[in-house]
Amino acid sequence: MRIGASTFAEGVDLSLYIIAGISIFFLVGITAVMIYFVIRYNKKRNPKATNIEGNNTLEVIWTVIPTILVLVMFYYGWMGYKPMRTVPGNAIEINAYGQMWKFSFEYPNGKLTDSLVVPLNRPVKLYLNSRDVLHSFYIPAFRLKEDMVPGGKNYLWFEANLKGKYDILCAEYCGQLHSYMLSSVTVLPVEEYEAWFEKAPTITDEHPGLTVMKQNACLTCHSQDGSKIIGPSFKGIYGHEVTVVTDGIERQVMVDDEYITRSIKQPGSDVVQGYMNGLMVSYENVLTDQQIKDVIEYIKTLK
Amino acid sequence: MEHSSGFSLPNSGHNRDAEASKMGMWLFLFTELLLFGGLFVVYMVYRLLNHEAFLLSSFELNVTMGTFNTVVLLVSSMTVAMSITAIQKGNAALSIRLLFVTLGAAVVFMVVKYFEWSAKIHHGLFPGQLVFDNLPKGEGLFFFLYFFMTGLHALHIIIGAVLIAVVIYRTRKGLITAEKYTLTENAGLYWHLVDLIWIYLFPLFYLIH
Amino acid sequence: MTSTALNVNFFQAKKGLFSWIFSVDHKRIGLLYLYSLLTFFLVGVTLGVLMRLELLNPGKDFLEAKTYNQIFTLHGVIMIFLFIIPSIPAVFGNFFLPIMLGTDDVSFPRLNLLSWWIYIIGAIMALSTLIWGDGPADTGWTFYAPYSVKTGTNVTMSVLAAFVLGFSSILTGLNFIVTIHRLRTPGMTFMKMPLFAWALYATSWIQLLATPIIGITLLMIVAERFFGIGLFDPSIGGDPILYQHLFWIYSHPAVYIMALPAFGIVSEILPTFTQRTIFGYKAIAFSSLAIAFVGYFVWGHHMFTAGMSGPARIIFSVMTFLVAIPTAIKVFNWVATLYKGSIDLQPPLLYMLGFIFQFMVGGLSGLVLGALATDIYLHDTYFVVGHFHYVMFGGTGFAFFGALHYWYPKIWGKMYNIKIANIAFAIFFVGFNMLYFPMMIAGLMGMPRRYYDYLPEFHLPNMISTFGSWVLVTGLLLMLGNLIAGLRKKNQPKVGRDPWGGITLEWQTLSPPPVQNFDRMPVLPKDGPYDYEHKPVIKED
Amino acid sequence: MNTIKQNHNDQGHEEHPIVSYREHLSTLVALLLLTVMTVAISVFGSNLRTLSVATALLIASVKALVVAYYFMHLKYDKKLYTWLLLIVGVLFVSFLILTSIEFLNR
Repeated sequence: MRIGASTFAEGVDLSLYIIAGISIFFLVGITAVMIYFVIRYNKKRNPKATNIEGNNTLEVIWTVIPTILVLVMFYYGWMGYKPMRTVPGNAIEINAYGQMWKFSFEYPNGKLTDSLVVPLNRPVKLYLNSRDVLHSFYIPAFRLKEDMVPGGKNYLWFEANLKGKYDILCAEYCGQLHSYMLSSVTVLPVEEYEAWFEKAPTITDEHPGLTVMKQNACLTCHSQDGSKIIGPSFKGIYGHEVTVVTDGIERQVMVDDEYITRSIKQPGSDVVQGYMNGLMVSYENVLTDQQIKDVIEYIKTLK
Repeated sequence: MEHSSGFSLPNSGHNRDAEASKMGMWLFLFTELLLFGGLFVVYMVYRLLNHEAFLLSSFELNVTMGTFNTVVLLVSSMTVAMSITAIQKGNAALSIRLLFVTLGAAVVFMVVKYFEWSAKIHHGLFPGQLVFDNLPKGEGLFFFLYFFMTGLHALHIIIGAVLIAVVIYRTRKGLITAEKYTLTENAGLYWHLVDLIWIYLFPLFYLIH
Repeated sequence: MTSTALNVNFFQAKKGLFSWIFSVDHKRIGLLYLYSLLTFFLVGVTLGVLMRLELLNPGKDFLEAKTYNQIFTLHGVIMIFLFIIPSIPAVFGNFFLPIMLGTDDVSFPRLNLLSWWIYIIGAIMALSTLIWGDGPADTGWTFYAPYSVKTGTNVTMSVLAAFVLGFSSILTGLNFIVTIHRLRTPGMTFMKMPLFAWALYATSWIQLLATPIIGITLLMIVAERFFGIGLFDPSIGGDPILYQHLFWIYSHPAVYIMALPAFGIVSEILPTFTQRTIFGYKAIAFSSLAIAFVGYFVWGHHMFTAGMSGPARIIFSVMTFLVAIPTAIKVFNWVATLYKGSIDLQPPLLYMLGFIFQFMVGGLSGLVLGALATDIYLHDTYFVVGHFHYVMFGGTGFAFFGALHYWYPKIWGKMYNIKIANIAFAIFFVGFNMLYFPMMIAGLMGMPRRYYDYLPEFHLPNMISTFGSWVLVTGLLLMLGNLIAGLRKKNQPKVGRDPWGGITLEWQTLSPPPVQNFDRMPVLPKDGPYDYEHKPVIKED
Repeated sequence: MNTIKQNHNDQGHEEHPIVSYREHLSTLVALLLLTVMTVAISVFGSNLRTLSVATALLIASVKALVVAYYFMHLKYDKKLYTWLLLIVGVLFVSFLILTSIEFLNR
């Protein structure tokens, strides 16, 4: 198992060791008894079997003992789990989003990132939301996992207690590139975290349209180099005609500002022939008009 | 090899066993109950989540028509039950007449249902229609469940009616008699189930406001 | 009654394909199931081997991500709906339940044939997705909404196939319950019924009462894909978690549909090869019912991380642990049955010992998943994949093949090569554990399931697992080859009525059984079905 | 050869008491009265709200039991069927209770 890096690790690992310990004891014990019986009472050694119908005392014993043991296991499981749903009041609140196939995070000051940075020994609460299908937010090192359900009522919290960088994985099957839906959480000492938190996003010479696309996981499905992933590539589409299917009827459309805007807002209305409908969600209330404009300008540059 | 002739197994799967048929029918009814049961779970959860919307939507349904259909089904249940009494007493003619009443009730029920559905569809409340697609949160679920559950129920009415028609035919042919009326009993059980489910559908959809 | 002479066995009675596929003889229907099941099983195995091959190394090897996702979905659908759910009840239940009860057929023979036909139609529907409509579903066998209503693959057909297969399962269950109630031979009370019949009885009730729920749920998925209402869409008041509830209300009890018949098999085979009565008959019989009942109330443990409410998580966790108790009782009773027996270590018994070991691994790892804290960590990881393969394949699968070795001489009146059967078992057993144990390790390391590609740190367990799959397939093919060779071998010595020294009624009749199952009145042992002290003398002739 | 005593060969049709037309008719009258009651409560008792839903379901259950007991002959059948129906009912109600526990506490 990985090193535990949150306050939950102790409780989870403890219940794991207790259950695994009891289980291995019984597994080894019963298997040994079984093998012993097979050898000891083999036909050659014991040609005449003794009929034993049963024994009520034994039945009671091996009903009561497992009952006690499983209740003990339940208890430790519950105790290890309880703190996971008891969020301290002073937790830093971050919105976490899942979408095919990218995690993204929104900090209280509006900072947007696609990997998580958190302070050491401070409680952090994540509100989990999904933009399309089910995802599951899984940090093995923190022993933590909660599903990201559209409608966004789920949450989790943790307090990292070991500096370092840990994997975030998606644990709920979410389609084609499920296994590539990865991110990381970096645990920094409080001062370093605060410095990072205050720092404005670095201004780059990146095209604003590209930034919008990166933030919204457009590029996981649409390539910039002409290769076919899930949706059509952006390369060289602007100003060209494509065959689309509208309500089951094929027709030709010019890829222009209007078509791109419509495809972002109502992705199901005109689907390019040969591609699946229903996988892309509407970005109508996600992107501003300015952002859509930036995207269109950027697509124009991809020749 | 020994030919132990003249022996047959006492309890055989090839014997006519009325009790077994009836038990089989009951077991089948249990699965039917749980088939609808799954939908009732959906109904309950969505009603818990969208309480107001469900109350508002139910105003769209016509209580008079619903009540009328309830009465129709209850009467038809009685006539089926009576037709079993009739055949037990050896009165095949009366049994057939009573079954025809049931069949008639099924037709009446479906006609009323037809008018109810077409009124909704006329208002654009069927899934996929314009009004349906723009219904406020929760109301669309109500109407979906309304169509799905009453539709499934109507399908059962049709199956039940076919079953009863078969019983009428076989009684006419003299294949169902005072000694051998398992089919009448089983068709009756099925018909009562249809009634039983409607008994719950009616208040849950028509009477909740 | 038919007028066929009593010593004509059911193979000879009629010839030709039509005499099989339209037969209402429960024995022939059982064999029809056997042949079709094994075919689909081999398809499923092939898909599984392809998946393991892709996972040998990280990165893309030879499958596209989408193809891989379709393969694991089809693997799940085939193995669950086409193999493991029908497996023991439809094959051995059909063949042996009436004989064990001392009757000549099930209560509704024609319904029985209809069940097989429905099964075949469902199977064709499931496999037809391979050739039309954007290929098989890529949703995982759970068809979780909302992905299952969004994806362009042929989910509709896969879901309808599962719906149809559900019908087959319901009708078989219905038939068995009525048969057990109505057709036991005089003198065989419920408490003198073989434990296999008890297990089937409990199983049938689950089939009957849980399957309709999945039926209606899957129909809702179809309606959703057809009308696009947003049934599970929160923005119009729906809830995606509701789908999971409905799905698991069936699919958890379905786990017991798969496991309970296997318990019945163990309870039959152990007494035969120890030549003594089963230890704690009543405890085993009633624990089947207890498992069936409590099993209805544990479905929520599949959803501990789905954002379920706190009280619900706790209730479902407690219930999950409670269902472990009757299972533990069974294991203890089986081991106690070995005590002071006269043990004859034949292949069927080997499979049973393998079953008990692997089922314990599966069951005990289930405890880890039933506890809240550890489930949060391990849910939806390879630990789960390892766990349920231990239960389903290491448990039920081994019981199925054990039963095949056990009843082989009765069904065909021939014998396979015991030595090769033992060797095949050994390879199969080693391969199995090599394939699935590393999966649990990978899960403990944090590798999520349904992964087309994985981080380099998970390489070692995946590599061992893939090697294991090759060993397993070797054992499997050797085992099946040996069984087939046994059938083809000419001039074998005739297998008598009771080659293993079994005591239940099927061993009193001819091998293979005649059309009416018995050529003379079956005789019950004095005190219960496994009363070896008063075993009726079985006269060969 | 030891033969088993065939003390109860319960094949064929077991004796069924014949239910009188009169009993069926009174059952129907009772059901109709109950229907009138639910409709009345729903139409005139709209200020009762949740209470009226509860009573509506309660009355529906009484009606269902009446149908099962009289029309479906549970009264005259083996007790087994009554027990099985009750078990199925309990099972279904526990599905409702368990799911409502989950959704009400979210």
